[in-house]
Amino acid sequence: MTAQEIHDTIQGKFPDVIIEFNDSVLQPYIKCTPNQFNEVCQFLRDEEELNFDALMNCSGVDYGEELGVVYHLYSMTHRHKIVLKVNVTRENAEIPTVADIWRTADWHEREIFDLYGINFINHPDMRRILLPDDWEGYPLRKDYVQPQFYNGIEIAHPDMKGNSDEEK
Amino acid sequence: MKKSNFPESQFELQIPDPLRTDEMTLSMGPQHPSTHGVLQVILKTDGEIVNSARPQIGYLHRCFEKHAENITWHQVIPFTDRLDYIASMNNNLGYAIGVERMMNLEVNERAEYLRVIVAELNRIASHLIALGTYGLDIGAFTPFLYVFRDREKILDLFEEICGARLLYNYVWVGGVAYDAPEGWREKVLEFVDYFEPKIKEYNDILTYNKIFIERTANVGVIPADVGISYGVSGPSLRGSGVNFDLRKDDPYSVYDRFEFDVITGKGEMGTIGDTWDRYWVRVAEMYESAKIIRQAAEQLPEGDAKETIPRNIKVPAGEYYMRTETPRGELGYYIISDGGKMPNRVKVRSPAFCNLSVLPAIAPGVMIADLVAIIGSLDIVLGEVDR
Amino acid sequence: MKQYFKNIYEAIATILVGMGVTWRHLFTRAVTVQYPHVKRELPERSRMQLFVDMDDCIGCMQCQRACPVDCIDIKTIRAGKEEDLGEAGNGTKKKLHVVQFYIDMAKCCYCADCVFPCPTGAIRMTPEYEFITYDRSSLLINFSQYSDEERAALEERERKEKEAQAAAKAARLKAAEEAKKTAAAQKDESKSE
Amino acid sequence: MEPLVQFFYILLPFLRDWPEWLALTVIGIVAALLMFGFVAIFALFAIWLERKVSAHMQDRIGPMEVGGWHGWAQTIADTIKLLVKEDIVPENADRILFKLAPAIVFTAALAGFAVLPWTQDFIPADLNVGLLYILSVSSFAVIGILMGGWASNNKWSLYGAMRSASQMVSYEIPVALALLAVVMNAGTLSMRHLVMAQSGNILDWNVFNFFPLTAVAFIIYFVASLAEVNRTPFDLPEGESELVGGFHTEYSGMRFAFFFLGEYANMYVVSAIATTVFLGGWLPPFEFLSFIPGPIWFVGKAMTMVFIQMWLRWTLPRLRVDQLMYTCWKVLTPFSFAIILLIGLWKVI
Repeated sequence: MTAQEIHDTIQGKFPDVIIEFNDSVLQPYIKCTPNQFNEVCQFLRDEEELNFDALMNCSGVDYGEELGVVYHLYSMTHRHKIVLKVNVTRENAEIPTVADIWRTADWHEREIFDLYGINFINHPDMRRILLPDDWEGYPLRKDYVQPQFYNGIEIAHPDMKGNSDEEK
Repeated sequence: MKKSNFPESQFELQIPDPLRTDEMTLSMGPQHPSTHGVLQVILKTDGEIVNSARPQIGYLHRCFEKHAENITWHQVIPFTDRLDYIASMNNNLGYAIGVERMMNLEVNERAEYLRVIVAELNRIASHLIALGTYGLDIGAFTPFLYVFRDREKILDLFEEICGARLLYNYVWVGGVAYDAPEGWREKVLEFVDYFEPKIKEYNDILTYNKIFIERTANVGVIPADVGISYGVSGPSLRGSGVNFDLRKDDPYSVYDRFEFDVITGKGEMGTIGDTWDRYWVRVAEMYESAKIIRQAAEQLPEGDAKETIPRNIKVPAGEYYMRTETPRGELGYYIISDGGKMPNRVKVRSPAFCNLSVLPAIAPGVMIADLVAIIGSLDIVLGEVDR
Repeated sequence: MKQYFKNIYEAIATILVGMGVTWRHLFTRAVTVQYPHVKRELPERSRMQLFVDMDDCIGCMQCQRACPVDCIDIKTIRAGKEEDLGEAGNGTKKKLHVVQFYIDMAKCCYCADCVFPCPTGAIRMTPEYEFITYDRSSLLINFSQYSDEERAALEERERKEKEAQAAAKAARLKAAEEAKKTAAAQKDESKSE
Repeated sequence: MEPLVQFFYILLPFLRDWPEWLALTVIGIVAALLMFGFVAIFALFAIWLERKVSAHMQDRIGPMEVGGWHGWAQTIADTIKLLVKEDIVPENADRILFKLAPAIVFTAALAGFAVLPWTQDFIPADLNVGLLYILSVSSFAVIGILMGGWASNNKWSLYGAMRSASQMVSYEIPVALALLAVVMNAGTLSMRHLVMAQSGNILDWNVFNFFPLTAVAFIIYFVASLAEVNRTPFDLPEGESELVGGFHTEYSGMRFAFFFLGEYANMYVVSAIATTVFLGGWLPPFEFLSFIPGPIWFVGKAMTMVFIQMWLRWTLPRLRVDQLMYTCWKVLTPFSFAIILLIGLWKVI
């Protein structure tokens, strides 16, 4: 199935979910709204013609004003791909989880929560995964300022780039 | 293939046993001999039986993705080396091809062939380590030393071509860092001739050993649908009988020009998808890699491998998800460029990370010794899990 | 029952096969290299310690920019017009005093990214790998050939030059402003006329 | 009179003039010291040998530096290192038990030496129930290991101790049954008489008696004894890739050295039992070789068995707990019962 057909199939089932569809980039993507996202994914996986049984990758992105999550889907049987994008505002960063559909999303979503602070609704185990549980802030956001201390331990090495004030 | 949503209770196995006694919480790692690095697994055990296993990762987090946003396109490559430090060439390759495709850059033929040779050599080296450490997990020490003896020869070849033994920084955007030195091609062919018979030796001492089979067969079975759902990839997924190899199914570089088979687990010693199958896929894949190396080395074209390396890497704004087949599975780089000197975002979809995530699903009900075997058979490298 | 005996037979047979392998290896030559006594010849591309040939360095800072871990720290001072610093090995004219060329081998990640951009081949990786020390600070190597006094003198000169330049610039600016003012005044005058 | 006392009276005639209690005490102390010295030297040698054997089996060369020739002094250096190390007892450990455990393990191993027949004359204690005694005292080791694992207050140690208890108690049975097969024939439990019953040439050794029944009994004994001394493939109590260090995870320095010494002493004891019971003890294989003294034959045969133990260790992976129990209860025990039955029938018919 081509990206256009995939888009049409989703459009037919969920008329008011797709915000944008771009076929002219290297990897065509479909931008969705956060609401009903779980149902869309369920449909993508269970529909016989689409059958996206593998979530290749799921990554958070900071676009500046908005945060986003990008899902790369792949079908092991039909060997086609599609990219899904969901954007949320920085203040209200919440997306329905897909961890119940693709189990691999479990850890990926935890990682996005850890590094971008996007909360995944209904996720079974929404904790930080890479950073310590009591870490503050979300490091991969572009406006993240690295703290000087963590639990009283100095983390800013004097040699670190962009950390000491004199270099600025 | 069956499709089901996994319930939350997947993590806790319910054993309806009237004799069930209190569970013991056991912290396995981060300093434990067979967690292959600094992995911590929180076990709930009932005697020797594991009721639940929860991996705790992040002890080796080195902020690769944050780093990548603050360095130039080229400077990312030495950092990719340090993701999966057992198979650095493959890591370089994935990133380089991703950036090349975004730049729409055609790479010199010779460089492509050299890339395939080094990537496959590194695959052998990585599988050798997987094999040796797996033996170590099961308790056999000697195969570990045998595989290191042979891996050493591969490292010597790498040292000769790029000067480094572990962190190569060899595959660059647009080509390779160095052309092969005089006589290197012959040495590679010599190595392949030397190496292929050695696999029989590993089989004799480890693979077909009855104790080894008893320890690994029917243990830690990953059914194909569970594996796909959990994003398991590479030899671990092929062990479950799924014929999926990105070198064949989503070809990159010049892999489509070579003749090789995709090895899948057949359940010869037990169930399809058990640890023995995963182990066996790695052993058999070394044969296939050797085959690819032989073809590539024989067809190696003349030319200048550094011809197409751009002086300045200018990546047009856009995004690309590039995935390659590393020894551990599907390594994906999701690269976003805003047209500037530095990447806007480089997300690594690391195969070891996804492979490890299947552990809570297959661990319940096994013994502690089996858990060690399962972790070993997933062949994780903590550098890549934590990034 | 058949399986039971087959298992026992297989166990014994495969154990004997394995023992055969180890027995054969008992008499094969070891591959160990007795390191401090025997040293392997390293290939010429070996990436070990960094070395900078200061005769060739023109202070272009390409290596510093290329370094992904910022282990190189160079400070240069522009040469005076009448000074001749000589030429690098490939004929490039040197125009900068390289008063500081720090390489911190403790930070170096041995990627050799600094070697490739160098226009004169001054910085290179050598197969020298035995440079362990007890003191981390001794891994910070300054390749610059300028002594502290020379450096201080050059810095002093540069500072003075800068001051002079700044003064000249300020004077120029002032003059320009004056000129502007007079021009405006003239304009006003001409207008009023 | 004990053969050992006779031996000393011949060696040192002036002892006869001493009061008997003093002479016996002196003889006892000297013999014990001799045994202890032998154990210490043997352990040093065996550890060095194990390193060398493993190294060469793995295409390495092992320690080469300390002492000159093939690093012969390496284990001595290591012992000194272990002895001068800080003695660490975990804070929440049961201190008394923790400190006692290595001593018990080592004592159990050393006590076994009391009845080993080095030659016809030199047997520290020629008990008429020698074999029974040795089986009994070697079971003591399990108490020490259990104590050590429990007292360490470490979960991994506890696992090691539990595994070790179940393993060693279970494997007592095939060991005893396999030995019983021979004892039935010889009709004695005295170590000396067991050897003397095998005099003649190599074919009179018990291992070739009732061929192939006792040969199988010998293999059963050997496999079970590997489990008794926690050697690969039965090294579950230590199981370094699963249980970190098993029962001795928390031990360091001298106490660890004692566990280690105990392990190697045990290796020798079980090999010596195999030698005595199955391989003709101090007897030479052929008559014309009898100019070589008995102790050399005895130690040589035992060392060969020790070498085979090492050889197996560096070849095989480790079993799992349930497979370990399977091997014991479903393979070794039934087979040894069958052998006893068959030998009994053979004797009757």
